Amino acid sequence: MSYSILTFFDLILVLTLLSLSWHLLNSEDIFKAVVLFISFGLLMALAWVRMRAPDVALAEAALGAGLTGPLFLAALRRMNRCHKGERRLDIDENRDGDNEKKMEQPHQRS
Amino acid sequence: MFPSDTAVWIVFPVILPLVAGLLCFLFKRGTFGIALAAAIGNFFVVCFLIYQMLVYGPMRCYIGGWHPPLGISLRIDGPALLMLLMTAATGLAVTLYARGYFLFRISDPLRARRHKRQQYYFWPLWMLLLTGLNGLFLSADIFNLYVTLELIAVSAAPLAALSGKPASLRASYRYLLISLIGSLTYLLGVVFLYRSCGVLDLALLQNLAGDGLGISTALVLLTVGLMLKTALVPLHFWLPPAHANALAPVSVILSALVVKASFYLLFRFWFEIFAPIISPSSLNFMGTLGALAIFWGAIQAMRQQRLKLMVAYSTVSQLGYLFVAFPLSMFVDGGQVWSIVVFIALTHACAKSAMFMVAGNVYLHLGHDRIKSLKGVRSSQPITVFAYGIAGVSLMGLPPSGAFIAKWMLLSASFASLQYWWAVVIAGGSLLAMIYVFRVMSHFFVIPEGESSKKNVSLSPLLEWPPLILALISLFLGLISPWVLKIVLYKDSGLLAQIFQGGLP
Amino acid sequence: MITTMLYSLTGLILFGMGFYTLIIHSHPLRKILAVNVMATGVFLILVATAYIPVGQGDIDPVPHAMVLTGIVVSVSVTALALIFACKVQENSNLDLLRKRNHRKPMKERGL
Amino acid sequence: MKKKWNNHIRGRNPFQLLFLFLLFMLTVILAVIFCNIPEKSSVLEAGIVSMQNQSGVNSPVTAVLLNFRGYDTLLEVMVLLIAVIGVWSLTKATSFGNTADISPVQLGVVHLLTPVMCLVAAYLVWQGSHLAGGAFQGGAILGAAGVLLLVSEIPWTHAVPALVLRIGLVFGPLIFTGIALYCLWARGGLLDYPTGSAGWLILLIETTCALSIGLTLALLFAGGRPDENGSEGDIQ
Repeated sequence: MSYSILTFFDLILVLTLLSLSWHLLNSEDIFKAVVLFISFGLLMALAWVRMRAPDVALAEAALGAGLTGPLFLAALRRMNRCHKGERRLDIDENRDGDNEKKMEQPHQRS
Repeated sequence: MFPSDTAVWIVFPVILPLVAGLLCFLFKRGTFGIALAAAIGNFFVVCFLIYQMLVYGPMRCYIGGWHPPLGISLRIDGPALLMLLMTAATGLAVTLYARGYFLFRISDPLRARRHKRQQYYFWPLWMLLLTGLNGLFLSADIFNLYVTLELIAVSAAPLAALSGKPASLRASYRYLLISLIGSLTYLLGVVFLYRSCGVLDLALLQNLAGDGLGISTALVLLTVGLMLKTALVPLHFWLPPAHANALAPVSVILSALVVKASFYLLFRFWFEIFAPIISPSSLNFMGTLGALAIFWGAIQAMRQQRLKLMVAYSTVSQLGYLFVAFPLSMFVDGGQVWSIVVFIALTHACAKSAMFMVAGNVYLHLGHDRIKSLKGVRSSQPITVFAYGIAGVSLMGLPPSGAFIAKWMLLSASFASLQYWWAVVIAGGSLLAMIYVFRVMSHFFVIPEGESSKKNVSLSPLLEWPPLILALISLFLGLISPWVLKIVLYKDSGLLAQIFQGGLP
Repeated sequence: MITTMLYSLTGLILFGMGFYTLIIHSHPLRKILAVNVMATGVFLILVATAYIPVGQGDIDPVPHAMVLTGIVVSVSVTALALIFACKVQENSNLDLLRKRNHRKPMKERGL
Repeated sequence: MKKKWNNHIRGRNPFQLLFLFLLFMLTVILAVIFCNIPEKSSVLEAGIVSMQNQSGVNSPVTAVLLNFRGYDTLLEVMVLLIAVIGVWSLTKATSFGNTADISPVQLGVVHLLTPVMCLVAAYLVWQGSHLAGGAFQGGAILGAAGVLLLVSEIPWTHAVPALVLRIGLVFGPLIFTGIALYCLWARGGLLDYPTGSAGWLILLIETTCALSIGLTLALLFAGGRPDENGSEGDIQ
């Protein structure tokens, strides 16, 4: 069990990854979740470099963050465009179909 | 002839549909010609492989010339070849049926453009799904199996959503998510296996599989992942809506072939790779899940109002038989673990595809498939109803059909091992199957007093003959069972092959 | 050794977190995010097992090739799942608009 | 406004809490099992070092990806293609806004950046044979360039005829399969590169696949089939 300065760096990286993914998965608003996901992808690229896997780091940065992020943003934009008049920030996952109520008072948390 | 270790022909069942899929996507006209050529070529290559295996015994093909710990190897043995034969035969019938189906759909000018688009996207997706299936049955490398599972999942979901109706979109979206979770669990199992054995090839894993804790966890993860994809009862909720709302040829492919691919893997893992660490209690657990599947699927099938949903739930029920074979496979006479499974899988594939084709014909002709109002279809579509009858008979497991041979083996195994409750489960399952099959038959034959019997609606032969031929194959599978057993006998037992074949090199 | 342990543990926790979110939340986009996080977790475990500190010899490249294949496959599946989610969302909106509008006179309909 | 971001995270109903607890226990059990699997020195790694020189490529990962386990990569490129076919069968492409409100700065950056990205992609593909890089990383950079062009509504991106797109998509996998079949014919084994020519064959595969992957990823971002209002005759 060789402890080195790297282990200290690993601990910080691991804790950031876990807290980032916790906030990403349980964030209130989808748009914020996607932005956090892109930063999670970039941090994962750093983790791959730490694991001596440069190919995977390149792929993760380019594909995981660089392409999946825009895909999510495009999908989010496409899904919001169907709600004519609903602003992006108010989209929340537990609207479970009661759109009429949501339309009338967008800021009221149901 | 070909030296047995660099068998060139093993690769063609994968390459043919792959190239056909690429060409179908590239060209807009003549896609049916390419697909039919690939299906027929695939069928002949598989027959040639069976012949070659009977002469040379089980064979391996090392891709790229690298031997297993490094490279990927494809191997053919008895069960793999029979599954390939099942896929090739059903695939050829589906290709013909799909042609008739889309021609009929495009003939009415109302929505011709939408159906033409569906036809255009059906062929490449179906060919690449066939590539995934053949690749899965041939491959002997667990990570390669993960890639083929993904290939099947990614091509099956858009196929299921081809009809564009909101119900089928929701169902296939849920199907895609479920198979994603299944693939990820499978991949976690592969990671645990790689960590404990350091090798990816199935043959090497077989003799490395000690009884470590890591390996049994890997087996549990692999099993959960594959059970999700095989829709065993507690995890079956995604199957009926996905199979029922799809287009007729697509629901044939999903029910008859895709579900069997993950079961084939499960059976191979349990009875070949991890055989030493399988405990009887885990076998019985799988058996009870199978029994639960038989009864739950049958009861649900009886309650359905729509024909396609009924047939989809009967898939859930018939899959239960495959899992009931787990605890009884040890006690089969002659020790043929694979014989029961092969017979059930072959018969179910042919009979179920015939039933879904019949449901498709009824839907095309009547515009709906509500069981209550299937009045007088017998007079308007005699061949289709005849095919339904034969498919129902062989699904139930009446004598000449392959299912009867399998159920006979199951019953004799349960009596030999003094586990009579399995016999009760099997007999009860057949009885329930009889009930939901004949419930629909009765509606076919009832002609309401008011109307006179409708004249014979001439559906194109492409729509009527494939279901009949498939139903007849499933019915007479029992008669050719000695040859089928001979092929199954050729599993990795090279020695046995030589005894029967007079000691070839 | 400690690095492999640490990163494998992180991978497993990511897998568990993703699985929990996948089951609990109902928004389609959130489910696909969770699937991506689960996949990244599995890949992290896979590469962590092959990690050897810099000094002691070079690394087993097979897990890296597997993870590369896995990342490309998960990107393509995510793209497909996102388009599915958009289509399902559009259909559910059309139903809602249709359901809400059948009571309103023609000119106020939002179609 | 009350702090709203985490009120629904505390599992409101007990089932969520129970499920969270069960899942946590499962993860702990898996972690404990995983950590004390005996350290298995991978038998593979020794094999690769010795075979390295025969693979015609001296970066180990690319050797494994394209030579030792080339069959995996062939199927995986097909998965990418199926994703595009699936997306095309589901929806039409969406336009990302009209060209009016694209700021000249963005247009300037795009015109400057795209050639550089293509250069980086080419370098990555070339570098793949001896360092970190390869078809997928190069393809990803090309895809990102495509995304940039699509987002900034460059007029010609919508005018590309569907046939050209289809040829571009199928080009990479077709060349890969063609080379695999050539090896089958030449050496009697699929993907069994003839001695000596493994290096440049792999490079050929990598460049064509990178182009196709780049186009595939850009079309996945476009999110649908190109609308065929032009040619009414054939299928949309």
